[in-house]
Amino acid sequence: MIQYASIILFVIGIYGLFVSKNVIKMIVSLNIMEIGLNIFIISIGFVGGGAIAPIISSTQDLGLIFVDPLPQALVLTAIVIGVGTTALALAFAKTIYKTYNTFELDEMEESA
Amino acid sequence: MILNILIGIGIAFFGFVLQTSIAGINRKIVGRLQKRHGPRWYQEFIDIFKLLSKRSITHGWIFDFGVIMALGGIIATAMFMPLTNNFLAFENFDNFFIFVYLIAVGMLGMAMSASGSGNPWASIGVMRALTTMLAYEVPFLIVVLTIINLTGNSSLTEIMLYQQASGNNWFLIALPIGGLVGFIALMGMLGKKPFETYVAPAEIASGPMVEYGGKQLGMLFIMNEISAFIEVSLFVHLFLGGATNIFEFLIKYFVVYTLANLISSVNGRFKIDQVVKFFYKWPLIMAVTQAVIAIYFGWVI
Amino acid sequence: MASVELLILFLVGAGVIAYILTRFNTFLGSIFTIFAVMFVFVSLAGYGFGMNMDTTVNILPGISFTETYLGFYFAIIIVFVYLMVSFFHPYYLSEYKYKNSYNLLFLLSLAGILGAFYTDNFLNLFFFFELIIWTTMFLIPQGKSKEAAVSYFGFSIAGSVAMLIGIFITYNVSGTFSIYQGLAALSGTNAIFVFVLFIIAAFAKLGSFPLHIWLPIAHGNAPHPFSPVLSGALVKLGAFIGVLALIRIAPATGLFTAMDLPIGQYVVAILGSMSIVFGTLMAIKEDDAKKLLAYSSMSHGGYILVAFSILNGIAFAGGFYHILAHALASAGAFMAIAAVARATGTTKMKELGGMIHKMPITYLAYLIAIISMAGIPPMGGFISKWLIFQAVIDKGMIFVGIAVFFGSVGSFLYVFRPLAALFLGQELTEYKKVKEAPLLMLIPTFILMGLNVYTGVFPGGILKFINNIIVELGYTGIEVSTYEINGTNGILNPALIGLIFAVGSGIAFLIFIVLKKSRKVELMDTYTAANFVHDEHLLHYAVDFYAPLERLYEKQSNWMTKFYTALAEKVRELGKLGKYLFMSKNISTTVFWIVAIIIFLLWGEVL
Amino acid sequence: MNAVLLIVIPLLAAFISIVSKKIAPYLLLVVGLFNIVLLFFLENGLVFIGGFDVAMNSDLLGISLLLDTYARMALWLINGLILVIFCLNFKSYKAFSSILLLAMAGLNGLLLTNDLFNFFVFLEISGIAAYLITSANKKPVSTFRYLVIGAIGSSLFLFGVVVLYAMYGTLNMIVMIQAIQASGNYAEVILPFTLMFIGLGVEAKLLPFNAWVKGVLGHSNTLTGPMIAGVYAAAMSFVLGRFITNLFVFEGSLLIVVTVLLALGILAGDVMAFSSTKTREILLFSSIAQASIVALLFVNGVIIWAVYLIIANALSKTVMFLVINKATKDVGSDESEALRGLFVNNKLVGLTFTLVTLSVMGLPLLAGFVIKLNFLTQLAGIGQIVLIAIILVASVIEGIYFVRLIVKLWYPGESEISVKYNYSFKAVFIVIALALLVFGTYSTPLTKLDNTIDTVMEVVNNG
Repeated sequence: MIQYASIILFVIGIYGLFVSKNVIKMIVSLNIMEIGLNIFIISIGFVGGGAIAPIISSTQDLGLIFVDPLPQALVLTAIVIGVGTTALALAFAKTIYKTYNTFELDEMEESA
Repeated sequence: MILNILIGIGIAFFGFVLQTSIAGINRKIVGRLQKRHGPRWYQEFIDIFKLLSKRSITHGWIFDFGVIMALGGIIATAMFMPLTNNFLAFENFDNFFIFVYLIAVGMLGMAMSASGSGNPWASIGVMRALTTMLAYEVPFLIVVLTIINLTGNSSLTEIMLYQQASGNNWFLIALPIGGLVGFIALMGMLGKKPFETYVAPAEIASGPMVEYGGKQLGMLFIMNEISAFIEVSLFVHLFLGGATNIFEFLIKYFVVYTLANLISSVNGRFKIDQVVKFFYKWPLIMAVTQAVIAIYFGWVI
Repeated sequence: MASVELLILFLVGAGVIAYILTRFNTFLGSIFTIFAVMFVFVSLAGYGFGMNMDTTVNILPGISFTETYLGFYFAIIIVFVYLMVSFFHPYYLSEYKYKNSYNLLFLLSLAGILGAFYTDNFLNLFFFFELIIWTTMFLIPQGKSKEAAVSYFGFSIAGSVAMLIGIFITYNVSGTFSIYQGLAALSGTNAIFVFVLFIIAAFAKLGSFPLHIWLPIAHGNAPHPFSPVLSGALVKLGAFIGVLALIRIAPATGLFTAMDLPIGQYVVAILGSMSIVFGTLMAIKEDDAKKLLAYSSMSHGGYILVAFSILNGIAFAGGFYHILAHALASAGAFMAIAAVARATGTTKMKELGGMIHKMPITYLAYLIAIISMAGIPPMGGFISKWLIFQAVIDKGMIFVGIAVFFGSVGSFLYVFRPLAALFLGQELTEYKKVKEAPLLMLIPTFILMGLNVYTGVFPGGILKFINNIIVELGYTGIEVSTYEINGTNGILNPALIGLIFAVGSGIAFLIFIVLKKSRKVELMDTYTAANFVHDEHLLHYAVDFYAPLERLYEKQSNWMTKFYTALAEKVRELGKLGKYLFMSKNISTTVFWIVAIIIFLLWGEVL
Repeated sequence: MNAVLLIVIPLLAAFISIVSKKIAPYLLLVVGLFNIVLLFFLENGLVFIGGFDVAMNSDLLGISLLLDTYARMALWLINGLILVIFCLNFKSYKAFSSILLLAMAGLNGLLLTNDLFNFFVFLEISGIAAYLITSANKKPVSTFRYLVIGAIGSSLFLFGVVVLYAMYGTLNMIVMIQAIQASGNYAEVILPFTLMFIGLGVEAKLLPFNAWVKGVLGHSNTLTGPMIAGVYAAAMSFVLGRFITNLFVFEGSLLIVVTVLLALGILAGDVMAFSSTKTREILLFSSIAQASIVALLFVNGVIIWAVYLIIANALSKTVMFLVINKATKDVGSDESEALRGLFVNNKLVGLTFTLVTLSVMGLPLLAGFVIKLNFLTQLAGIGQIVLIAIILVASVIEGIYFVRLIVKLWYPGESEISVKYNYSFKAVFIVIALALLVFGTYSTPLTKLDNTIDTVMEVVNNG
C-alpha cells in the first residue's frame, strides 16, 4: 500500500515539473519527486510480521526479525544526494534572480 | 583507288552540271508560273562563271579557309553518292550517315567563314541556318531510322535494291506518312521558300552570303548546287526506289526538284521560331507514328 | 614490371614533394608535377597495354589489385587527360589562394583514380572513390565560386553513399567484397536494388539527368586548369560504375518485348536520352563558355549511358569509343577556353570576340575539338556516334532515337556558339594586345589535335583493344579490319572518308588558287546597309546567340535547380521542426517525452 | 596498487583543493598524471572494497569494481582529455580545478564500478560536477535547465535500480545478470530497463532527452565545450555501452522503440545541424547524431568499433569545440558568416580542423573512414541494411553541412578577422590530427583488439 502512495508522490513531483514555469516551484517539485522515490526505496525493504528497525542494541539482539537493512542504507545516501542537488539548484536560482530579478522562466529574455 | 576517286569527282561534277541545269530550267518554269518567260536555261552557269572571274575582297584567312572547307566537304560528300543501283564510286561505302554528317562539315565551313567575316548579318544568318537544320533533321532521321530498321542495312544501294526487289514497293508508297515527312524535310534542307529564313534577302541581307563576292560567292553557289544535288538524290534513293538506269534517275530527280520548287514559289516565309515549332509539331508526330506503325506493328504497305 | 601499388605510393610521395616545391616556387612545383604524371603515364602505357602490370601488394594494408582491360582502358584515358592538363599548371597556379596544396591534391586524386580502376575489392573501390571526391572537392573552391564545392560534394557523396549501400547489400547476399564474384552472385530483387543504387551513383558522378545540377556549377566555376580534368576525366568514374551496373549486374527484369531489352536497361536508356536532350537545350542557352561545355559533358554522358544500356557488342564498342573521344574532345575544348580565359580573364561570351586573330592555334585546337564533339566525320566523335546510331536503329528504339539524333544535331549548335561568339566575329579593342598561349601550353593542344584526328581516321587499333574489353565483359566484339568497321547494318571506312575529304578540299583549294587573288579588307569595313558604325562591339553578334530558339523553352529551363533548392529548403524546415519539437526552452517537453515513452512501452506489457 | 585509488585520490585532492585555492591547479595536474601512470600498473579483474573480499565465492556482497581493457581505454581517454583540456585553459579557468577533480573522481567511478547503486552515486557526483562546469558559461537558466533534467534522469535511474533490486535482491551487476539470465522472464524486466535507459539517455544526449544540450553547448567556452562534448559525452557513451551490451536485454517492443529512437536521433541530429547557421549549434547537433550512432552500434552488438568511434569522436569534438570557441571569444559571435575566413591567417589550425572534420565525416585517409567502414561491414554482417541506409543518408547530410562550414571558414568574406591561437592549442591540435591521419592510413593496429575487451560477460559465465 505504501508503495502506491510513494508512486503517487513521484507522479505529483513529475506533474509539478511538467506544469510549473517558476524556478522555485520546480525545485520544490523536484524534492517531492525525490521524497516519493526514497519512500519507495524504504517500502521495498519492508518485511512483514512485526520486524523492527535494523538497529542492534546492546540489550537483546538475538532472534529478532529485522527489516532488510540495505535499502535503508541506500536511502541515506539518496537523501544526502537530494540535499546536494537542491542546494546547488537554489544557488543557481539565486544567480538567476540576481541577473533577471524574476523567477518566471518565460519572462527571462535569455536566448535558448 | 585512283580510278574510284576519279569516278567520284566525275559524279560530283555531273551532279553540279545536272543540278545547275535543272535549276535553270526551273527558273523558266517558275517564270512561266509568274506569266513571264524566265531567263535562258543556262543562266545559272553564266552567273557562277561570271562570279568566279571577278576580283573580290577577303576578311582574313579564316574567311577564305572556311569557303574552301565548305566546298571541299560538299564535293567529298557528292563523291560518295550512288547514281544508279550499280554505278557508284566506292563499293558499299555509301553509308547514309556519311551524307548527313559530311554535309555538316560543309555547313560548318560556311558558318565559320560567315561569322569570320565580322558582319552581324552573317552571324544571324548562320544562327538561323543551324536552327533550321536542328528543326528538319530530327523528323527526317526518325523516318530514315524506320527505313534502315526495315531494310536492315544503312547503305543507299542496299536500300535501293530492297525497294526494287519484287513484292515490296517504293518507301514513298510503303511508308506514306514517312515519305511526306521526308519531302517536307527536303524542303527544309534545300532552303525552299517556307523554310528560307536563313537566306532571307529582305530581312538579313541574304544572311551568310552578305560579305561574299567574286570567287568566294561563286564557290558558295557551286556548293549550294552540289548540296541540292545530294539532298534531292538522297530523297530519290530513299523514297523513290533509286534508279536502275541513269535516265530513270534523271526523270525522278527532275520531278522531285521541280515539285519542291513549285511549292516553294507559292509559299511565304516562316519566322525562324515558327520553323522550329512547325517541324517539332506535325512532321515529328507523323514521323513517330510512321515509325511505331512500321517497326512495332509491322504494317508496311 | 611496373607495380600498381608502387605507382600509387610514388604519386602520394610526389604529391608531398610537389607541395614543398610549390611552396618554394610555383613554377618549379608545377614542372615537377608534369614529370610525375608523365612518369606514371609512361609506365602505365608501357606495361599496361600488354596487360602485365604487377598487381601484388606488400605495403598497403588490406588492398588488393587485379588487372582488367576495362580498368586499364579507363585508367590510361584519365591519366592521359591528367598529363595534358598538368602542362597548364605553371601558368595558372600563381593566382590561386592555396596554390601549394593544388599540386598535392591533384596528384593525390590521380593516385585515387589509379587505385579505383585497378582494385577488385568493393571496399577499396569505395575508399579510392571517397579519396578522389574529397581531394577534388578542395580543388574546386580555388576557382571563382565557393558554393560550387558544396554542391559538387553533396551530389558526389550522395552517389558514393548509394554505391556503398549497394555494396553492403551484395556483401550481405554474397558474403564477399570481391567485385566480380559479388555482382555475379546477385539475383532477383537484390539485383534490382543494387542495380538501382549503382545507377544512382553512376548518374551522380556522370551528371546525368536527375542529378545534373552540380555539373555546370562545378565545371563552370572550377579553376581553369581543373575543369578539363573534371569533365574529361572525373566524369568517366560515373561511366565506370555505369558499366558495372548495366553490364555486370544487368538484372533480369521483365523483358521489353518490342526491343528485347530488360526494362531496367530501357529506363536507364530513357533517362540517358533525357539528359542528352536537357544537356543540349541548356547548353544552347548558356552564355559562359565553360558552363556550356559542362552541359555538353552532361549530354555526352547521356550518350554513354544510352550506349551501355543497349546490351550488344556494337553499342558497347560505341560507348567505350565515345568515352575516349569525349575525353579528348572536351579536354581539348576546355583547355582552349582556359587559354583564352588566361589571356583575357573572362569566359563570358558577352565580353569576348575575335580571339582568332591573336590566338590562331588555340582557335584551331578548339575547332578540331568541337568537330569531334559534334560527331562530324574526320574526327573521333563521328565513329562512336555512328556505332551508337547503328545500335539504336538496330534495336528500333524510337524515342531514344529522337533524343540521340536531337543531341547530335543540337551539339552542332552549341559547340558553334563559342566558336562564333568567342573566336570569330569582330576583334574587340581591349583584346588587341593579347598574345598567343605560351609554348608549354601549346604542346598539349597539338597532341590533343593530333589524337582527335587520329582517333577519327584510324580507329582500327583502338577498336581492337575495345574488343578485348567487350569479350572480357562477356559479349561478342565487332569485326574491325585495319581500315573498315562493319556495324550491324553498314560498313564504314573512316580513312577513306578522311582521304576523300582531303581530295575535295584539294579541289576547292585548286579552284581558289587558280582564280584572281582577292583584296584584303579589315573587319570593320562590312556591309552595314548605309549606316555608319564605328564601334566594333556593336558589330559583334555574341549576346543571346540563339535568341529565337531560347525563347521557346525560356520558362521551363530551371525546373531542376528550383527542385533542388526547394529540397534543401525542406530539409532546413525539417531541422527547425526538430528543434521546435525536441529542443524547446522549457523543461516540460523533455518531461513530456519521458512520460510518453514510458507509457507507450508499458501499455502493452504491464498496464 | 588497487583500482580504487583512481577514485579516491582525485576525491581527496578535490577536498584538499577546496581548503587551499592556490595549489588546486597544480594538484589537478599531479593527480591527472598520477592516474594515467597508475593505469599502466593495474591489472584487469574484480576489485573488492569494504572488506568483503572473502565473499569472492559466496554471493558477492559489498561494492566491487571491475577493471578490464574496455574500462582501461575509457579511463585513459577521460583522464588524458581532462588533463589536456585543463592545461589549455590553465590561465583562464584556474578556479575550476577543484570541480574538475570532482568530475575526474565521478567519471572514474562511473567507468569502474560494478555495483548499480554505487553507479547511481557516481552518476550524481559527475552530474553535479557537470552542472558546476557549465556554470562557467554565465548562462544560469540553461545550467538550471540542465540540472533539473539531469536530476530527473538520475532519479529515474535510481527508480529502475531499486525495482531491479526488489526483483532480484542484489545490487552487484554480475549477480544481477546471472539472476536475469536464470529467470529469463522478459515481461517484468521492461520497466526497470526503460527507466535506466532514459536515465542514461539524458546524460548521453540521446534524442528526446537532450533539450539541455542546445542551451549548454550553444553558449559554451573553451572549457565547457570540450568538457561536455568531449569528456562527458565519451564517458556516458562508454557507460551506456557497458549497460546495453551486458545488462539490458532488448527484445520485442523495447528493442523496436529503442532502435526507432536512436535512428530518429541520428537523422534529426543531422537535419537540425543542417538547418542551423551558428557554428557551435552545428557541432552540438552533429555530436548528438554521433552519440545516437554509438548507442545504435552498441544495441546491435558492434562493441570494438563503437569504442573506437567514441574515442575518435571525443578527440575530434574536443579539437573542433576548442577551435570554434576560441574563435567565438575573439570574434564575439559564432555565426558561420561572422567567422568567414577564420583560417586565412592561421593555416595550421585550419589544416588540423579540416582533417578532424574529414575524420568525423568519415572520409578516406583518416581514422573516421576506417571506423565507419568497419562498423558498417559488421552491421551488414548481421543484415541491418535499413540501419546502414539511415546512417549513410545522415552522413550525406552531415557531409554537406560540414563542407559548407569548412568552405566558409577557409575563404574570407569582406571583413578580415584576426584570431590568435597560442602554441599549446596548436600542439594539441597537431597531435590529435596526426593520430587520426596515422590510424587512418595505417589501420592494422585497430584490428588487433576485438569484442572481448568487455569481460563482464566472461566474469558472469565463469564466476
